[in-house]
Amino acid sequence: MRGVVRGLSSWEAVVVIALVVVVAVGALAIEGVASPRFWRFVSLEVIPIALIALPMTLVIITGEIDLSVASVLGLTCATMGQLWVWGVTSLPLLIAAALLLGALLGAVNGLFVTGFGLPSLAVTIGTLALYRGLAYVILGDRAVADYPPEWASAAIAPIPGLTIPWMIIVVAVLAAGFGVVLHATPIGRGLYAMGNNAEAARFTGISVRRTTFWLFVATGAMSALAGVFWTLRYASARADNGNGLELAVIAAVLLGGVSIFGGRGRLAGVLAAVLLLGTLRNALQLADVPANTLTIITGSLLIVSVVGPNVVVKLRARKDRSWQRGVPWRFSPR
Amino acid sequence: MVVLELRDVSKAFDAVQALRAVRLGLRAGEAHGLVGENGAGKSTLVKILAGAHPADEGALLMDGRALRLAGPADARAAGIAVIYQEPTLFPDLSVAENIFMSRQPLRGLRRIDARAMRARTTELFDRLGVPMDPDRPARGLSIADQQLVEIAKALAFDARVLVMDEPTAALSGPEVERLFAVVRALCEAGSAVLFVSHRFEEIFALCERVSVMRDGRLVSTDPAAEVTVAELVRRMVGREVAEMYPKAEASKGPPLLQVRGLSRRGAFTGVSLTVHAGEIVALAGLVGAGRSEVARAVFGVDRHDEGEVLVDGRRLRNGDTAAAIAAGLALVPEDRRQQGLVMELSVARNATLARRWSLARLGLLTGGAERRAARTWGERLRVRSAGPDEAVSALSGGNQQKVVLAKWLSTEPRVLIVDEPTRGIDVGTKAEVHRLLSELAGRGVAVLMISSELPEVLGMADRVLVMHEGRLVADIPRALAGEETVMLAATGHGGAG
Amino acid sequence: SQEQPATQPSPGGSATSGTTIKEGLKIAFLPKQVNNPYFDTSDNKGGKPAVEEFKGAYSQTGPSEASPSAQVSYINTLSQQGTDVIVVSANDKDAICGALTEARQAGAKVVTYDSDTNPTCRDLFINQASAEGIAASQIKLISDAVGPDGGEIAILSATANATNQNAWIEMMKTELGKPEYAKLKLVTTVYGDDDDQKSFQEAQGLLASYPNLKGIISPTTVGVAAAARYLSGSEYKGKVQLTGLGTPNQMRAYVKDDTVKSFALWNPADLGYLAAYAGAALASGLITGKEGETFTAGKLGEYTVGKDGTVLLGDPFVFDKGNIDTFDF
Amino acid sequence: MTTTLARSASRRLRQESSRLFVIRELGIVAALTLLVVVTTIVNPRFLTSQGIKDLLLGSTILAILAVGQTVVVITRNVDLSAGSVLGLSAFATGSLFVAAPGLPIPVAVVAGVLLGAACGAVNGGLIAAVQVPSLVVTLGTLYVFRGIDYTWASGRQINAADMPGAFLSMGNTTPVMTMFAIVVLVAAGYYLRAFRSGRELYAIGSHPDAARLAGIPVGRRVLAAFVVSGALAGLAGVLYAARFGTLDANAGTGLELNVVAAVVVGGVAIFGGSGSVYGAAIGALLLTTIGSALPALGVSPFWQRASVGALILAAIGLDRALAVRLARTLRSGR
Ligand SMILES: Nc1ncnc2c1ncn2[C@@H]1O[C@H](COP(=O)(O)OP(=O)(O)OP(=O)(O)O)[C@@H](O)[C@H]1O
Ligand SMILES: Nc1ncnc2c1ncn2[C@@H]1O[C@H](COP(=O)(O)OP(=O)(O)OP(=O)(O)O)[C@@H](O)[C@H]1O
Ligand SMILES: [Mg+2]
Ligand SMILES: [Mg+2]
Repeated sequence: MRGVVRGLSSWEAVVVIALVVVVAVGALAIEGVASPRFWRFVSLEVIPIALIALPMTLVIITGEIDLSVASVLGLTCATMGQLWVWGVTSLPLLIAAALLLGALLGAVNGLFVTGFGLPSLAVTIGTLALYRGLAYVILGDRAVADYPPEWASAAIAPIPGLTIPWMIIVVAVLAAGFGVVLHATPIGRGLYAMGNNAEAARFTGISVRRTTFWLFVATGAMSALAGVFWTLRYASARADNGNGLELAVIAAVLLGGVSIFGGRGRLAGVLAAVLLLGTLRNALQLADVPANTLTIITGSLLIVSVVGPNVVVKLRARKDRSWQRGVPWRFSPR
Repeated sequence: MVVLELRDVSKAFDAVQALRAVRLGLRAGEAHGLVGENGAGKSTLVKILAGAHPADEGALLMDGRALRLAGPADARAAGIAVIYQEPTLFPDLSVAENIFMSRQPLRGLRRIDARAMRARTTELFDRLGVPMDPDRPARGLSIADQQLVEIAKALAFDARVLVMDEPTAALSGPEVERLFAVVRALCEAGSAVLFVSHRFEEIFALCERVSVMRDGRLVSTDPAAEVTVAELVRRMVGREVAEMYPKAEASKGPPLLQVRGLSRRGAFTGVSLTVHAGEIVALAGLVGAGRSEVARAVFGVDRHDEGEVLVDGRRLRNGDTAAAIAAGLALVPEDRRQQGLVMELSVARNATLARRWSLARLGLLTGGAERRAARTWGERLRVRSAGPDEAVSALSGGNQQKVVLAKWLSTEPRVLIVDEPTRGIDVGTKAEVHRLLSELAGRGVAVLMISSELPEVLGMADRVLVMHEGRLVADIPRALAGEETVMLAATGHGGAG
Repeated sequence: SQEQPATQPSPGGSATSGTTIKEGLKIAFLPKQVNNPYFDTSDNKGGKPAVEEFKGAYSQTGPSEASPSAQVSYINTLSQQGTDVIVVSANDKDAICGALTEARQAGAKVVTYDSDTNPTCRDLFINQASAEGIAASQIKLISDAVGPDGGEIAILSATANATNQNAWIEMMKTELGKPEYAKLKLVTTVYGDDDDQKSFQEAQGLLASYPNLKGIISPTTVGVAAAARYLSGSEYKGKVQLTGLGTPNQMRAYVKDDTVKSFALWNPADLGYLAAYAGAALASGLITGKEGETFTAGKLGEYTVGKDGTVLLGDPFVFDKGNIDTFDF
Repeated sequence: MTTTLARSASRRLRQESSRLFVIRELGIVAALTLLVVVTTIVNPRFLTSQGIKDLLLGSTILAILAVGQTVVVITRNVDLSAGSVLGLSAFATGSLFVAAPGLPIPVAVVAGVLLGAACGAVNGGLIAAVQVPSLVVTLGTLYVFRGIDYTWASGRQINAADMPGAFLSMGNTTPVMTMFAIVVLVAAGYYLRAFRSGRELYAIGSHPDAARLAGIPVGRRVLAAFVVSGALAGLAGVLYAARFGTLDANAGTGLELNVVAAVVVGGVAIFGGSGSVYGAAIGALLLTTIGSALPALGVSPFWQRASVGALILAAIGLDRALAVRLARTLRSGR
């Protein structure tokens, strides 16, 4: 009985179904959705979001949040651009530098959150401004765009025989990695415990601080990776690259059924949500739905993603247990 | 005459039938005791009286008239004050505001009269005979202090009906005495009191009548004078309970836990103690003496400022819980909700959280492995739940405590620290826990037991260490340990150093 | 066209040389950002009538925030829809190149207007006014306003990355090098990000930091309006001169209360109109975008393709108290 | 004996905590004064009557938004839609004047406030009725309200010329604007301190479940908090229209992060339960001052964003340091 309830009210399932429906309906109703090119464009668009959403899922499950990801992406692009200008022409070197920088920026977030025990929401609002600002300090009004064109074509090159870019494979592999860690290892169990009750986690020998710190580092590095892809795909490093992407990522993660209060959610749901948003947006664009309407739809989806499950639960639960539903934010360490 | 009456009240949580057609009447000027096994339904009954749960069937009557409780507010309006089993304070608000929340004394234009509020708070705590700063935020209060604030909260509005769900679980002798004095005064003034507890001596000390619950049924109500503990226990558990404190003499092995000159600013200073294999050492003392803090520091949850902790001769890294566990240390903490359990997770997850690494195969951990491990221990401790996938938040207080025990016993520790291990646990399970502890000691585990219950301390311990205001003041061997010697030391008067 | 746009090149794609513009051409305007009044005018009041004149299918689409990545997504969509002509104002000179190239391979003609991309990624650029022309007029206007004694001037620009803005600013610097402007001294350039409030604060910041500031040039419609509003409400009104590129409707109030003596702009509607015709000419194979080719743009008359595929709309028009009431856009 | 110990301890504590409170507010004030002094020394014109006027005018809108946000944050919620509500209300005000040029100003103000309140009611209604996380819902409505705004404006722009001169001059005369802010601030501050329902907001934020058990109508209070926040955002929108005169659908985009930043910098706990509107208002003033001080200091425009980020981090760091001191004093006895 309880199993049934859990199964039915599991939001991931709903998202996956929604995705399938959108694809099916789109393919039938909208000319072009069925075409391979459509899926090429969709995948190119979701790659950066997916890359950042992977670690973000873990971060939010532990009850933290990182709003600075888009700025990390921007700063990475700027740095790569500047290095290129300074004559660093080896791609591997540039990528290595970018990832290193990303990890470093993540570490700064992690330090503020774990070292000084500050709420991550506040910290990363600060670094959101700081990192973006540094990107402007580095590049100012310049746009570095004289990369060798073959880099761009390499970044978006399709899998032989398909139209889907090969980067999707990278994303898939990373997703599998994150998925296993989160759902099938002791570490993952620790993350859920932290998200629900940090103090109990500490009493169980989970070093909450260290884990949180490394999660932020990972998020930084993955954002940097997204930054690398961004730079190469658009062949243009600018200070404002990826501006505002953080909301898109967080929207996807939440739509995927991850609880903003931590402790609940699955990676599968998040990936489905990322795809759902990308597909929906592109399909509706093809159907000449104006951007303004798209904005409204995105917002509504987000609201549905939290209202939906609760309504389902409410309908099922004949007995009122609301008084003991989980406390919204767990006690902040003070 | 009967003030508040329950008529055939039933309540179910999904699968679990928590209350079955319960009839109960609370009389003015009378304290009514309520006992029952863990999960018998006591707290559920309390929450229905509090308006926190709606009853599925049956009716509430106040002065013979039907009483509708849409929510806690209605219960308060009807003059029902409730002390819940788990403290429910606002950590950011001052003690005074916690006590008077949404009933603050007012002055002109319905503005809050802070001065009056503070004054009445101080007055309340003087009645309880404990010092407490009305302006101090509730955050950081020890469990005991929290419990005292809860009591003050209930006393604050002179209720016609006072319902207390194990209010004394966190308290020790003196506080309990004062609480009872106050409650008796309330009864004199004509209030009706419902008192839930697992401590029979308290029940008999306070209550005129006693009711017993079992599996959601109210099986009996008698005048306290006419029943014996043994009788009550039989009705609760449905069987004779074995010898209460079966501590077998174990051969004392080598020292496993050594604590040397441990200090933590603001909590305790210069604590040195040794626990040998096969030994059960009790750490007694008044509430707030600093026992839990010592335990936390030893286990590495808190960092200590001075001193060192050795397990089996090897020094533990300061503030490294993982290392402590690896070295074979285990701590069953005093606050199961905040420290012991992850409420939203399943019984299985909680029970295996401490040994998730050892359960993993090739670094991978499967739900199946967790459930299997959880089941074996769940059965051993008779955890009452809908199954390993049930969320612990749905378990009764005592059953939650059992899950915490399972969580740590399953790690097969060499040194086991238990902080109030039987707090809120029914007699049957209590005996079970005690048997477990002595069995572990028998198998050469070193046990350090923090407890506020003297009988437990005296019954179980090979040695009794006594703390007073953050210092170890006495080390009393079993032979010499008695009510007086321990209490004297605990209150800071002499005692063998 | 009902067939797969991906595989089939669209009607206009094959450059069969004709003499008249084909009917039923799909012409899509892709501004930097929808919800922007300037582009509303250029597209819906200029492009649309033009497309209707030659019986094409007009559409305007685009992101609600002015970012290159969002624009790329729309370019992809347009090329999938088998659009014949994409008329785009680039949010980034290079970032949208890849997408534009793919679109052209799929058979679309690409015309940039207002803000250009790399010449290699498009067929034509409709230049509202040559950088030289704008720079010259801006400097002339501020110099006239400030008066013969000259003094310190500053520039309030749009976003730090705006291609056209930066080109103009460079030109203004060279222009200032001329002897007749020796007395004018450019002290700084600040960025209002084409955000009203930010521009407003930047204007405020300029006056706080440069006590002797005599004039501000804001070559962006958002910036000049914000600056004008700040000046007109402050003690600097009339003491500090302002000019720039603005629309009559936005500036009317400030020209009338003498905050601004005069400002310049081309007619955005004409820009869109010309872009539409240029695109149609390309798609109909009348021109290919080579230097020297000529085509007729409806009521605007004959235009010639300049070097690297640029078509010049003309010199900016100067608005002042005398003529402003005769305009409404 | 225990008693005497504890008593002295508590006395120490009481003095300590009150002193800390003072410092807490003072910390931000100090930062503010420092900034102003330094800037003035470097650039005397910063504090001319005009300079002061600019500061006060500039901070009014953010301050009002911050007050509204505080009321919500105190209840362990957050309202990310504030920026969009402001935009909507600003454009509505403009359109109102376009539609009915002769309209008396108070009517416009009331209309804006009501519109905002309505938006707030939508947020609060969802959050209270369905018990869903405010961060997600308001992130959703952030998109939805903005989308509606876009669709409504559809590229139109409302210019200074379309609005009555009296209205615009109201937006640019210090006394009037500042008066709005001060009235709102003092009213909110006194209400939160001196009235039961005000204190209940703190209780809800401090421990929602306990609040429910204490018989506090959590749903109603939270709803009210969001209505207030919405209404203030509406008011801010009207003032925005009056001050900036030029209105399109983009008014106030991205403002939400500034507001949250102001609140956090102002020492309001992001996890609810503590903090004051005064702190938040000072935080708003501080951020605005930074905004206009940096140009006045001749800081390169490219450095400004970075500096803002750094200052936010510094501010929350300071606040944290004080909180830690308070906690330490608390651990010693009752
Ligand atoms: N919120 C809930 N959801 C689901 N089941 C519940 C809930 N609360 C209690 N139960 C179940 O109802 C039964 C009675 O629980 P209750 O807390 O009343 O026991 P109790 O008598 O208070 O035990 P204890 O002495 O350990 O506190 C238990 O089986 C428990 O699992
Ligand atoms: N979480 C806490 N934060 C701050 N101070 C605390 C905390 N817990 C306890 N204290 C204080 O530290 C001292 C020791 O408390 P502790 O709970 O360790 O005493 P104890 O002997 O374990 O009593 P108990 O019977 O409640 O366990 C007391 O003065 C108490 O007020
Ligand atoms: Mg109970
Ligand atoms: Mg303790």
